[in-house]
Amino acid sequence: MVDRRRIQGPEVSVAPIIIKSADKRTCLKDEHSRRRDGRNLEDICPIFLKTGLISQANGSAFIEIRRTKIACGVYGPRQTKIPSFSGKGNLNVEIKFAPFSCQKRRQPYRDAQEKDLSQLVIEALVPSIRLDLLPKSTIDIYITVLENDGTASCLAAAITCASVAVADAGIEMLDLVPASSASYIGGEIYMDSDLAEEQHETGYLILSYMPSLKEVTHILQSGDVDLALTTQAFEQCTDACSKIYSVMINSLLLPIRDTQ
Amino acid sequence: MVKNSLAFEAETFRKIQPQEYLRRFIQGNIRPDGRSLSQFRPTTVNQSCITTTNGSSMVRIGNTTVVCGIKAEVATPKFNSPLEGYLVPNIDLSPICSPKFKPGPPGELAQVLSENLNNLLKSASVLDLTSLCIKEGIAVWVLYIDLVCVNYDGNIYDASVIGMITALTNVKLPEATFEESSGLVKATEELSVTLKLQRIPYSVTVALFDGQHLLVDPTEVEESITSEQITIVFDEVGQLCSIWKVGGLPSSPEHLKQCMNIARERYKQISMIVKSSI
Amino acid sequence: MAPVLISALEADYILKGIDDNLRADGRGRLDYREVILETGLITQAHGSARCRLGEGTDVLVGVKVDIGTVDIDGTEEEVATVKAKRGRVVCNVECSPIASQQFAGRGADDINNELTQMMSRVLNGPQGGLNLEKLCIIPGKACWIVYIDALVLDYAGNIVDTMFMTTRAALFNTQVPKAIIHDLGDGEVEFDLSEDVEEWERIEGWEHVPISVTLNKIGSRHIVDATPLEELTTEAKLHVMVNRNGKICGIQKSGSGSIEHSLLSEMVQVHIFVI
Amino acid sequence: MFVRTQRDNFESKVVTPGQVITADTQYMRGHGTYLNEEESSHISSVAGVVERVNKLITVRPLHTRYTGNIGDLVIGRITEVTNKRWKVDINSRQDAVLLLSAINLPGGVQRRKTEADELQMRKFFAEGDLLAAEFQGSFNDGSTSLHTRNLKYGKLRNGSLIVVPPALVQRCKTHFHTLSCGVDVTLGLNGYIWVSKHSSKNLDELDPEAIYSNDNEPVDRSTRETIARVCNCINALSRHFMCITDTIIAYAYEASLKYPVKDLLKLEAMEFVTTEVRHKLSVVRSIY
Amino acid sequence: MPNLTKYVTPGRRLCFSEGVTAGPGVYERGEYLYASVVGVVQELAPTTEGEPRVVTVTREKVHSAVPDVGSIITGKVIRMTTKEAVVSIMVVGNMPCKDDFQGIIRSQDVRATEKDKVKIYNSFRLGDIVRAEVISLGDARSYYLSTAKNELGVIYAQSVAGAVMIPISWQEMQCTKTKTMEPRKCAKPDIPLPEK
Amino acid sequence: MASRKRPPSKIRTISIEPNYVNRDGSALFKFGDSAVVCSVNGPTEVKLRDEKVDKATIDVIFKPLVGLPGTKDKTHEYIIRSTVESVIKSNLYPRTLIQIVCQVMMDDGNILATAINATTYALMNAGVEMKDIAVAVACIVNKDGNILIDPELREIEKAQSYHTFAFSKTSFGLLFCESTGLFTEEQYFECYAICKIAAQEIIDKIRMKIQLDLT
Repeated sequence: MVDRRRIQGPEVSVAPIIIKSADKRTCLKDEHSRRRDGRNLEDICPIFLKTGLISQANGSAFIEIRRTKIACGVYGPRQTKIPSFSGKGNLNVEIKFAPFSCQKRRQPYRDAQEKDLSQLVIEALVPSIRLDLLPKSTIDIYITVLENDGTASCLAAAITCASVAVADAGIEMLDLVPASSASYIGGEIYMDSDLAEEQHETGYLILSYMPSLKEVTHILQSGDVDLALTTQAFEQCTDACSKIYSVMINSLLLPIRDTQ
Repeated sequence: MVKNSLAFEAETFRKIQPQEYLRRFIQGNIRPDGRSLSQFRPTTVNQSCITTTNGSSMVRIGNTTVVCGIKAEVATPKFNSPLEGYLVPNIDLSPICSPKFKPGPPGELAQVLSENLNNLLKSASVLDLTSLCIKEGIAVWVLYIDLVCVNYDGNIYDASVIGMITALTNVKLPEATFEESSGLVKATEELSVTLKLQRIPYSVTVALFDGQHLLVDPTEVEESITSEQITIVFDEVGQLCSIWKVGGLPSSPEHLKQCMNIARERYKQISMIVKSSI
Repeated sequence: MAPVLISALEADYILKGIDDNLRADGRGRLDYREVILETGLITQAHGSARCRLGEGTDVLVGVKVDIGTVDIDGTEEEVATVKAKRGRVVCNVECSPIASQQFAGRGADDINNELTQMMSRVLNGPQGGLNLEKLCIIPGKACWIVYIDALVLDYAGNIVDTMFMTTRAALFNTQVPKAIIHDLGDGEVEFDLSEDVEEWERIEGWEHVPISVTLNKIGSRHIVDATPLEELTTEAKLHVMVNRNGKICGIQKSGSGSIEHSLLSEMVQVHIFVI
Repeated sequence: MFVRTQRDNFESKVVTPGQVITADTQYMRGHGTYLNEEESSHISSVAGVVERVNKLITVRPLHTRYTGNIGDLVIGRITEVTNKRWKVDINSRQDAVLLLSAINLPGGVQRRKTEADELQMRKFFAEGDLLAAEFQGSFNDGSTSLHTRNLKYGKLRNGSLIVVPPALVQRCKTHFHTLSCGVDVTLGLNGYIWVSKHSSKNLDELDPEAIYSNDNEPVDRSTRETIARVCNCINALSRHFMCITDTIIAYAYEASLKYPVKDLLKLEAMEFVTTEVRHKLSVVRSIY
Repeated sequence: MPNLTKYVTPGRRLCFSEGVTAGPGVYERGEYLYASVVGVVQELAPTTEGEPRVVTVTREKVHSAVPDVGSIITGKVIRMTTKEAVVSIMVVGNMPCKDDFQGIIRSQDVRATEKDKVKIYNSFRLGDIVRAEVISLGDARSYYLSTAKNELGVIYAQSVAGAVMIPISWQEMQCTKTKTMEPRKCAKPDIPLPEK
Repeated sequence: MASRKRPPSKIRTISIEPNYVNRDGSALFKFGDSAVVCSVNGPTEVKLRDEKVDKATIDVIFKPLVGLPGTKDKTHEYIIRSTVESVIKSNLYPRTLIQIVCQVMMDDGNILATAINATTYALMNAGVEMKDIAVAVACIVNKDGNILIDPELREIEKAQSYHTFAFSKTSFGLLFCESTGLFTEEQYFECYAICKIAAQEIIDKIRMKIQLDLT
């Protein structure tokens, strides 16, 4: 699609095929089930989460898990543009992958996958935000993925980061919404899988959860899995969410504690 | 502990009377964020922070934050210049960085900035395009330089130029071979080539207020109030690469001279910051 | 014409009805409406099916099979070779404005996108059931691409379940022309299609294609196969995709409410009971 | 019903658009007909049944949106709240208008409309609320105006809504019926039918404060089942395009007792119920 | 007694709900009270004796306010018609909102006395800064505002000559430079911002 | 170095044709073979969305000679608007729109300066009140360091650096300047002086044209 509003490169350009030398064939876990980065199967990665990154926004947050880096800005509550009167507030999310964030260069304009992911984040966050206190106004959440290390763990990180940004914006919420992801590889559950593991997975599960109210706000699973494995994956994801929950609380309270 | 009411008076006053608000500060020879007129905001640069790119950098000038990522792809060269690769710079001012920008295709400011970045690369011939050639007439490298603004607090052009140049310096192009049989270009990860830049330009932007005060490195608040901006680009040997003065009241050559001196000092500071960030 | 608004009183009436297992149209919480399924309606398509749920929701699915090239650029070497030996499935869902006023013009865009993404997420990949390797004619060069186009003709609630049922029926009905491979000696391989119809065969693995069960959570209970009014009172919907041998092929929640943890596992068990 | 005189032979003839009805010029033209220029004969513009009242010829289409006349009872759903009025969807060409001055205010009839009422319109009717109202007349721009200035009109509770083609609902003296099986049916002439639990209280006991409250009375299981059965019967009748009156619904209800409620959704069950009703009707008509 | 670890985040369970009511920043669910904002937990003694204790969480993060029925707003008149003046709301209570909301002052809401004899162009001019009270959520596009109280009305206006004007009576303002009088519905001066 | 028929500090023959299009004000401005038509519409009704309470909204549309408008033309629009905005007394026309459309007719280099001069003349032709008028002129420094005024296309391609200046008539202050390429400070101020003289020449040409039209 010729986009006249940007500097134009050549019409067609294709990414080179990357030849991986033989020895670097990825073997996902060694004999005593340690993963390449030393974690075992059910551990999640350490999370770096910081608020107040964007001075212009009402609330903002930046999250870094392994190599996934996501920035999120919350604007609002502000006047709704939609013509119909709505007693409840409206939530609008826009996820944008930076062109350089994935293996293959992404088109700068929003494509179908980004629209779908935005819809998933809306459904994950709406139950936790008290929209009935903000009639006729809209909360805009803009998420930019700077680096994507596995789409499932990236979406989970985006939900966690957006929830912290909304709390940072001072908007009334029922609870924070940590989200975690798991991959099914060879009948086993790999928590928080990265890009290499994701290429060998037969299925994945993303779960966003409100730990203190014990309610699941969103669940997305694909892949050929039997019931027992699914329920075990639920348990592991909810435990992971509780761990992430404490990181979120610290990130929100840190700036207050050291100003006091 | 909500902010005391005096701070609120200022906020309301700024919304109602912006010019007057800034004039009060300038008369006291200080700026709303506490800096003196010729003081730059703290600038930090860190390099190759994004692994899915061939070269990347993140630049923070005060609150303004720009992330630059370069991805290399392969394309057929233009007919009349079979040896030359492509450099495609684009800046994306998405709604995340400021409430000013609306979602959708790039707005006017983003297009003007992209055009200026493109002109700077071409006219100052920062990189010899023939060094991007894989197979003459058949396959050349295309470097997509994408700048994402994460936080817009004024003076975005300076941050973009520093980001772009630093990212270009740490680009690692994989060793590419053109396979006759499959017509595909295969690249191996191990041996990689770095680019040799012919020139390292850095830009400095100064805002002109009421026709006589020179505000260095303006923030978003100052940018929206003052209408004139002078941008001067120097390279490492002190040669001028571009001057860009837009809009507002007519200014005299003395202003330009002052700005050039400020720009020369600032150039040394920037190159020191970049060297220390490698 | 599907109502867009519902009054608090109707919602309360429905809520109470579901509590004591008797819905507005007499069905219990886990009762499905009568399903009328016909296959092989469209001659030009390689396979088609139409399904009506009660006298409301009506979905028509057409399947066309085409020869396409395999796209492997830009991925790692290793993944590229695996992809080279596979055909692929392309889905597209369309809610036509005749179904209801709200689908006219741009109204249907995000619903279409959501349904299309849901379908391709389930059908593309091992859990889709189809044997994609069989769809490859010449590895790396040419393969079959299965285009699935679903059209919603009438909207009376529970589109997702009807859509998956009709797709599975259409795939059952699909006949793929036989490709005859000629080896031209120096590694160059050529193929052409046989014309006579008897030789056409079904897509292998159609019986493993999953169908979906949509559970609507209203109050603290959950119901199956909701009518439009019930869908307006639903806080959260859980789509559970299941295939023949009871394996879960996908779970997706939509809607703006949240589901208690305990209720969640109970809802997931329900699908076995319904199948 | 209409006075039927057997004089001309075009009575109750089904016509299609463009078909000549009669060349006799002494008749007046009503809805659905037009006069062509040359031979001045009446041509029908709609596919439907020809009806003649004294000198007036009209063609009543089979399936059309509701065109109201004054005094009709209609059921509507609030679509929009604007200053001093509500927009109501009554399955007609345009949304009807319900003025703030045209409703009963809580606290009895005498209360005058105050400034506060204007601002808190949503306390009376909010978006999506269902109400029974009377067709008051139409404004000059063609949009219809409703009023609920009567205790039997107002918000509808404890039941569910069935939509049928408006042509099927016959106009009769009262549209509020209580069926033998103890269920209230409100037949809206615009095809919206409300089936609800029988409200034991008669009109004047209704306390004026609660007429706009938003909570239902408790409904026990058997009443709920009868309501569901009646809804399914009405659905069956409308699917076979039979006109709907309270007597016909009662016949259908008895016929449907053979099936459990949820089987009434099946096509053959509907078939059985409607043939049963048609048979009973013909028996009744032969007695007259 | 709620465990007074000072700082809480949304969703933090504070205490049982009997004997305690939820103040701002706190919500009740099941038989517990939960925090709904990031901030400091405080327990205020009830104003009247009989009432149960009130638990509140004072918000740490200043968030841009949303106009609500009864809140006092400051805004700029951006458009005028014969029946109403359109105001772009910039500050709600004393919290500035990042994006302006839109409000309408109808002619019958300008003042409390002789509502129907109000001439809107004698009450407001384009560019005036007014303080008004939100009386209703209004329709999809704008809130309904009223200046029918003494401390509401024009608080800052520029005269035709461009100088700042000072209010002399509730319906007139005088230009400091040219001393000409211009009709306005002014707010009673030097009343500190009423705490909302 | 291509043979340049005219001496280095001489600008090409200027020709101005007012009322080229029957709009409120329009003018064709030519520097030798570079020609731009500018038509001004205003002050007229403005869309509610971009209405400004106390001054006129100025909207510039720049149409290139060939192809669809791209980022280069958007930059020209931005430059012309900011230059002209500071010159027009826009607070005399609150809540109105002044629309300026520039169409390149012939392109032989130095398009931006031609467009600015065409806009200035079209605004005067439309009777829009202005504090000052903007006059633009461009020059290049070629490979061996001497400065050529009002360059043609082939000279620009081989130039070492390319400078465009827009002066205000009364104070000769610098309204706009864009310089690209490699040049030193001395060369820059030398170009500045030469262009200033050339600008005076253009102003006299414009004043003479106006007298011609009015008599």
